[in-house]
Order: sequence, then structure tokens, then C-alpha cells
Amino acid sequence: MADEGMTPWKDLALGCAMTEPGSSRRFNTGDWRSRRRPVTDREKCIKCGLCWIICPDMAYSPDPEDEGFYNWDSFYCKGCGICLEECPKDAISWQEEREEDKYGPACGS
Amino acid sequence: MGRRVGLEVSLACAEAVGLCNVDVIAAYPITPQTHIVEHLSELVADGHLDAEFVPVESEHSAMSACVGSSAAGARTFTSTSSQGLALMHEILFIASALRLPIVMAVANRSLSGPISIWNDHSDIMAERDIGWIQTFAENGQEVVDLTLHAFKVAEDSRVCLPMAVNLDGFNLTHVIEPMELPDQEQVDAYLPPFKPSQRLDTAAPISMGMVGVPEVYTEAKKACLEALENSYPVIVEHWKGLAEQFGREYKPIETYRTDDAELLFVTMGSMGETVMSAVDQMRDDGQKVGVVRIRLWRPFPVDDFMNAIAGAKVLAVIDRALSPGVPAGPVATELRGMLYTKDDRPYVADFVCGLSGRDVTRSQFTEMAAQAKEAASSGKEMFCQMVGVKE
Amino acid sequence: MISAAEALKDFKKITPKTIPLVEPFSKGHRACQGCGEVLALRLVAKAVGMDMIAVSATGCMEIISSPYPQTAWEVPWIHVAFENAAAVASGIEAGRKAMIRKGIIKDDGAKIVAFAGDGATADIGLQALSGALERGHDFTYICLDNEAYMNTGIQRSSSTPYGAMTTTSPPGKVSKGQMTWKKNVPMIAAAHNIPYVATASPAWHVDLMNKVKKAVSIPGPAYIHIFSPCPTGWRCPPETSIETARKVVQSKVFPLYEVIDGRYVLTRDIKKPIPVEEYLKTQRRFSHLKEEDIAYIQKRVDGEWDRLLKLVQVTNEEA
Amino acid sequence: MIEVRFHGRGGQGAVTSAELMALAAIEEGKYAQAFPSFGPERRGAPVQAFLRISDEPIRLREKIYEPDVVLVLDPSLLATGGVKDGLKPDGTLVANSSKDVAAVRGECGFNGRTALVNASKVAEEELGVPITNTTMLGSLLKAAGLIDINSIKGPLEHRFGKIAEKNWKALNRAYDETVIEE
Repeated sequence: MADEGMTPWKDLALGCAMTEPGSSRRFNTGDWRSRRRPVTDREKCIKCGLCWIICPDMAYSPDPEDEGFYNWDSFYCKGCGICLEECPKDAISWQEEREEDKYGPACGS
Repeated sequence: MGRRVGLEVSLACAEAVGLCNVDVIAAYPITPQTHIVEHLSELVADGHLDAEFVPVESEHSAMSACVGSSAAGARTFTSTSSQGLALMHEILFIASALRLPIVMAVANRSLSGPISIWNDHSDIMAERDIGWIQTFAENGQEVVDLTLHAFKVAEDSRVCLPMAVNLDGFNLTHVIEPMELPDQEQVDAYLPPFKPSQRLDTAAPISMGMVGVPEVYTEAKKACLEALENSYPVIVEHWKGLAEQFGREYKPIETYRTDDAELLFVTMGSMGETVMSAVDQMRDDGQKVGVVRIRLWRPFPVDDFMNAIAGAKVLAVIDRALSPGVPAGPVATELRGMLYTKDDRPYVADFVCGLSGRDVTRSQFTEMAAQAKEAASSGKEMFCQMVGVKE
Repeated sequence: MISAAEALKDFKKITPKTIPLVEPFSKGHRACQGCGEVLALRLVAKAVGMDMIAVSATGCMEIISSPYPQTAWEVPWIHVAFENAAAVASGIEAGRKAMIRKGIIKDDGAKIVAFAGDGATADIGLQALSGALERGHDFTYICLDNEAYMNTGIQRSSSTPYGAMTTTSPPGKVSKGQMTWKKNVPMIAAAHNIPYVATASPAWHVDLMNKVKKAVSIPGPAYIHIFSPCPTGWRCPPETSIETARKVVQSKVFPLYEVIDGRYVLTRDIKKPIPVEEYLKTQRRFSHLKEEDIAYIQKRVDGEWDRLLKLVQVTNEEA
Repeated sequence: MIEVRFHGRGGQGAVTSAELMALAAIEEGKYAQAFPSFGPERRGAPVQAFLRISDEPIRLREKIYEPDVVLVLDPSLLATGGVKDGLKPDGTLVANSSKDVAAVRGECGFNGRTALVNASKVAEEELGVPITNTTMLGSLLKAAGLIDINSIKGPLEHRFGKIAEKNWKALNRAYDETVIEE
């Protein structure tokens, strides 16, 4: 029986608690996405931040290098399309998922 | 030093909980448990006990609030009976799985239906597998001592499990009798403040009650099972501590006149006292009989039990609950299972009696002994006998 | 205890420019694509901040946030069972209160927030909720209402709206789907005379966060009922969640209001409502409804709105 | 060991009587047990309470089937049957009644040692209410001894506070007025 990723009972925290907060950050939900990914055209973007605040999967986060813009994270985006739908300037559009991008570097920030 | 007082056992239980300086009591009224929580709410109302009394809207919420309170790191107590215990059912398993040292007094009472407010053990026998440590008291003094002991054991960092102290409804809860009530200094010396191993704390966030995916459920259960098994030495250790502090000795299995006894009654709870008196009479008549009293029910002290019954030819098990569809009551069923692999095992006769508070008298115990002996000598299997059924 | 109005005297509103950056509810959770409920949960968590102790009832949000060993919770969190989030929160509050009073722990100002779905709130947990509200514990209860038992596969609850198709309210020859009207839990909560009750929609995220911020800054119990679109259960495309959460308000089906110390305040007046049909038509759970059914629903919606306006009027006159 | 059965009506304080006696006995250093008949009986219904007093630890949880003493708080219970059940032939009946011994024996069918007092009258005069539970303890103490009369004072004060004195007086008057017929 495969026991990869399983925890020996003696190593479990008391009451099977999880003592590392936010451990789900290491969990890749980016591979729930199929075919396409949202891409922001920063020319059209007015830095309103709506994509960031209305994303159920927290796939957007403030760009530390370019203030006001938001970075998209392939590791978490499930591809629901809410950001496209809600962007007031239609600055976000779908782009076909490329094989080499799909399993790109895990952010897991 | 403690003081000798006459007190209703329920009030004594509440006084003991007060002496343990609990932080939270969440409880819902149900006969015959009510006097315990009434007195606790009095102690809180009068400022004798600095605690939050949460008057919840059901026993389900009582146990749920206890889980929350204990998870927050507070010393937590509740008390219930019968239907109330049954209503808590699903949360009882969660309390032990989360390893929360809640202490609960169970004023044992029959389960409906038909509805009955009187004493037997059907409520707690339906909760055998909840993963709690469970003890049974025989009299008021034991209720006091076992309550102190329960906090001490449950909160021990080697244990971290909830604990139920069983006391017979009415037969104990409503009886006024003498006992020694320890004073605060003695209790403080015995029971240190509760220092939880983990708690809901913004400074060190943890997630409690995670989904037990198939990859972890078995291991989570194994950990709880081991914890319950491993609580045994701690339970005994803290009884020893209790003896040192208060001068009263407790053992997982108590025996009475078992030396050279051929027949042993096996009892739990307050009925043990009547059985002892019956045994005295039978001994006067030259019968080799004795009593084995199960004080620690979970984890079951198998070795202590085997030692206690060594040499006996017949066990007359007094079951105070039914296990429908099985040829014995819950206690006898378990004992038969444990004895199966033992050489030289005694014959197990099983008597279900005292349901819904029906009195069981010394003369009835004498009859049971005779029946058990006869069955044993016939060698035939003896199915569970319901004592005193009117045909 | 001070009144909600008093507690809110110096209330500092969150604005689109001051939205908290913290994410007490983390990434990597396993909610469906386009889940409006997890978005609502995320917004609540941001508004409360890191000094939250969270309690979850069993349900979608609990399952998707805590499959061992991945927890999406950055704050202390506990899940016990389905029907008892309010009771568990009561216990945490009572325990902390006693321990703070006795000097066992220091008062870190942690806010206790219970999260539960509509089934856990309107059905199986209503008693525990009522008890906790009545007892006056200092906590906030968040109902994330996606209008059915989604975790178990879209069964109707008492919060499912009239006409909706679920797996246990299927439309058939003699049924139009759900044949009962949605239970009004916010008003049931308000009937407990608690200091603060509000309804919210993730389509107005700043409004939602401000309501949460108010709820946790008021002493005593607070209840917030959040409309939480479920694209999976409602049979609509995942990208439409916010749009649906907007239309439900614009059509007056789900009015946004607060009840502060018993005083009703409309937080979004709908001067030019869109027809109810506009709201219903994008969700296939309503696709079987006929014109007369929709007219029937429209009439009910208008009536309830008028009643709400009267409550606003009456309770403000009293004040 | 002495076993006593109390007969009263719900609300008349039969349980309190048994309780006070047990507490007083325990204060004397004796062993005692007091318990009610565990039932759903409400105000007015005939109820029973039980008392055991012993110099040795009491190891018995049976009900009391063959009492040494039966105490009846309410005269109307004498004729309703049950009063003499199990009462040992050499036991004692202690009853509240305005009637004479012959009449009481006729009513309840017990012909043994009988102690009578008109406790209703005493209680009415001393306490202003016809509640006879503390009053009858005077009669019980005179007829059966059991404990020193002064031992009851502490529990009485603890239980009744300001009105303990009145109850003490009623109890003493009943003690004095009790007539015992062997």
C-alpha cells in the first residue's frame, strides 16, 4: 500500500491538529485550470485592484516591483474567469494555456 | 484538613468542582443531574466560584460549548444524564478526538423509551466507545474524590483526554450522607492549574478539527487509542497521589472478601454497597462469596481484573443495562470476550437488574448467587437473566 | 453593555484604498472554480484581521479549507460539527472571559467569529444560534448562504428560494421545485434584540467588509448574513458569481440592510430595480419556471421589500 | 441501625425532615443516609422519604422495606393505607393527629407502639402555617430518640435562618406534647 505523504501516528500533533498555519499555501490548485489563463494588459489596467479583491482563490497579489499593478499566480488560479468578467476596463483576457507554462515554477508564496 | 459534613451527593459533586476552581460550566438541566448544576450556578452567583456558567439551550450545545471552552484552554465541566448524554453523543467522540480534558459528571439514568427518570446504566453503556476515561463512584465520598481525580488525570499532559465520572442517579445524587470534604489548600496542593499543551491562541495559531482524510483517519484514531491505553498508569498514579493527599485509597478494581471466594459478584456503581452487605450475610451462612467492583471502566484494567478474580469459579455479573440482540448485558459481554483466551476461566453468569431504579435487595443477590452456582455446575451456557421480571 | 451605536461612534470605515492586505484565510484552498462563498469568507477574514479565532460549522468551507494536512487558516481555527458553530463559539468566548478575568491569559483582543452555511444556520444549527444570540456572547456569526446543502450535493434547505431546483426539490409534473419561501434568518436574528445584524453581498465587497468590521467591534453578539453564489449548485458559469451577487440585490430579491440596536437601515436603496427575471434567468436552477411563476415570485419580492421599507421607517421613528 | 420512613404530601417537607435528621446525626459523628422516594410526584401527592441512622458506616442502597419507625406528617394519610406496610411489629408509629390512639390505630391498622401529637395545631400556632415537618421532628425525637434533640438545632438554623427559632420552638412544643402509648 502506498503510504507516500502519510504521517506516522506518533508524529501527529495532539488531536490531529495542524500546527502550521496556512499550510494550504503549498497546495497547487493551478492545475484545476484547463486550456486557458487570464492575462492582464497593463496598458489598459487602471490599477483599481478589483481583480485582487474579488478573486476567490487569491491568485492576484500586489506587484512589489510596479506599484499599483497586481501579479497573477499560476499556482493558485483555478481559471474561473471572475476577474475577466468584473474588470471595469476589460484589461484581462484569456490566453491559451501553453504546455510549458502550465506546470511552471510553483510560487506557493 | 478536610471537614466531615453531611451533604447531598449532588451538592458534594458541585462543591468538588468548585474546589477545582473551574473556569467554565456549560450545562442543561435534566433529572437527576439538576442539583449538581443548580448548586454550581449558586456558587457562581454568590461569587464563591469565579467561573462562567453558560446556561445553554441543549445538552448538544452544552458539550459543544465545553469543547470550545476547553479548546480555548479553560478548565471545563459539565454534567448530564440519560437523554442529555444521548443528545451529546456525536460531540463526545469529537471531544476525545480533539484531546480536550473536559470533565463530566454523569448522573446515570435509564434511556427512553419508555421515558424513565430513574437509575440504571443504559445511558453510559450506550457511550462505551466515545474514547473518554470513565470511572464509577459508589458513594458520595467517591464522587468527591473521583471528581478531583478526574481533573488531575484529564489535564495531565501525558493524557489530555476527557473524563466522565459516573454516579448513580437518585441512588447517589439525591442521597444525603456523611463524607469528608477537602479544604481548598489540600485541593490546590493536589491539583495544579490547568496548563494546556495547545489552545486556540492568536499568538500560535493552530487548526483543530481538520478533515480526517483516509490517509490520516486511521492514524488519528490510533493516536487516540494509544492515549486512552496509556492513561492507565497516570490514572493509578493520581489515585496514589490522592491517597497521599487525602488518605483515601482507590484502585481500578476494588475487591471485597474475595479471598478463597468461589463466586464473585461483579458490579459497578452504588449497587456495590448493597451487594457487599448481601455478601456479608452469605458469608455468615458459610458461602464462599465476594465482590469485585469495577471502578475504572475505560480504559478497562484487564490485568487488575484478572488478578481480582483469580481462583474464582463463577462470576455473577450485575449488568444495569441491556444489549438487545446479544445473549448478555454489556458488562458480561465484554468480560466474556476478555476471558476467552484465559486458561482456567470462571463461568460467567449474567444478571440484568435494577433497570429504571427498580430496587435490588440483598435477598435477590442471594438468589442470584444460587442461580449462578447452579448454572455453573450444570455447565450449560446461561443467557442473560432479567431479574424480577413479572411474567 | 454599551449600545452598538455608541460602540460605532468612532468607527473607521474601510475604503477601496484602505482594504486590508492581510489574508487570514489563505491560498491553496479547494473551493470550486468561481466559488462566491469562499470569496465572501476571504473578505470577512480580511475585515476581521489576524486577531481572529475562527469556528467553522461542517460544510463546504470547512471541507475545502482543512483536508489534513492542508489548512487554509492562518488564524486559530476549530471545527467541531455541523449544527454547533454558535455553541462552540459560546464556549470559546466564555472560557476566554473567565481566564482573562482570573488572570490566566491576557486579553489579546481576539475576535471570535463563527462561520456556517445556510443549512448549518437556518436548519440544523438554528437552535444553537438562537441560544448563543440570546445569551449575549461577544462573537460574530457569519452565515454564508448559498441557498442549499452544497457540500452533500445540492439538497434543499429552508434557505433555498421558492422555485429553485435542487436534488431534493426537483421540479416535476406536480412540483415547481422548491415550494416554500426562503426562511428569513437575519430577521430571526434581529428578533433576539442583539446589537447588530446585517446582510451583505460580495458584489459590494467594501460594504461587506465594513459590516464585518462593525460586527466585531461591537460588544455582544452580531449576525451577518452573506449571499454567497454557488455556480456549481446554481448551474451557472463560474465567472458569473459576482454578477449574480449583484443582480440579486438590484432585483430587490436580497436587500442589503443593517439592524443597529433594533433600528433598520437600508444600506443600498434600489430606486430602479431590475426585474426578478433578470436575476433568475442566468441560473439553470430556475430555468423550469414559467412566466406566471416568475410573476408570483416578483409579487412576493415586491411585498417583502415594501415591508422592509416600513420597518426602516417605523424603527427610525422610534429612534 | 435504625430505619425511618416518612409519609407526607408533596410540599409538606417530608424530605427536609429526613434531611435535617441525617445532618444532625452526622454532626453527632454518627453515620446517616436520607433520601426521597424518587418520583415525579408534585405538590399534594402522597410522598415518602427515608432515613437510616447508624453507629457504623452504612453500606446499603436498598430502599427501606421494614422500618423501625414510621412518621406521618399529615393526618389524612393515616387512613389511605401504606403507613403500616413493613413497619416492624415492635416498631413505632409517630403520627400527627388530633385523634386518640384508639382512633389512629383504627385508621391505619397498626397496633404497636404509637406516639401522637396534634402537630397541625402546634405548627399553626407557632409558625402560622400548617407545615408540620419540623414540628413532627420533636415528636420523632421523643418517641425514637435517635439523636440528641439539641443536635437538630444547627441544621435547623442552617436551613431556616431567621425562622429557625420559631421552628425550634414548635419542635420543642411537639416534643413536650407527644403522647406515647406502648
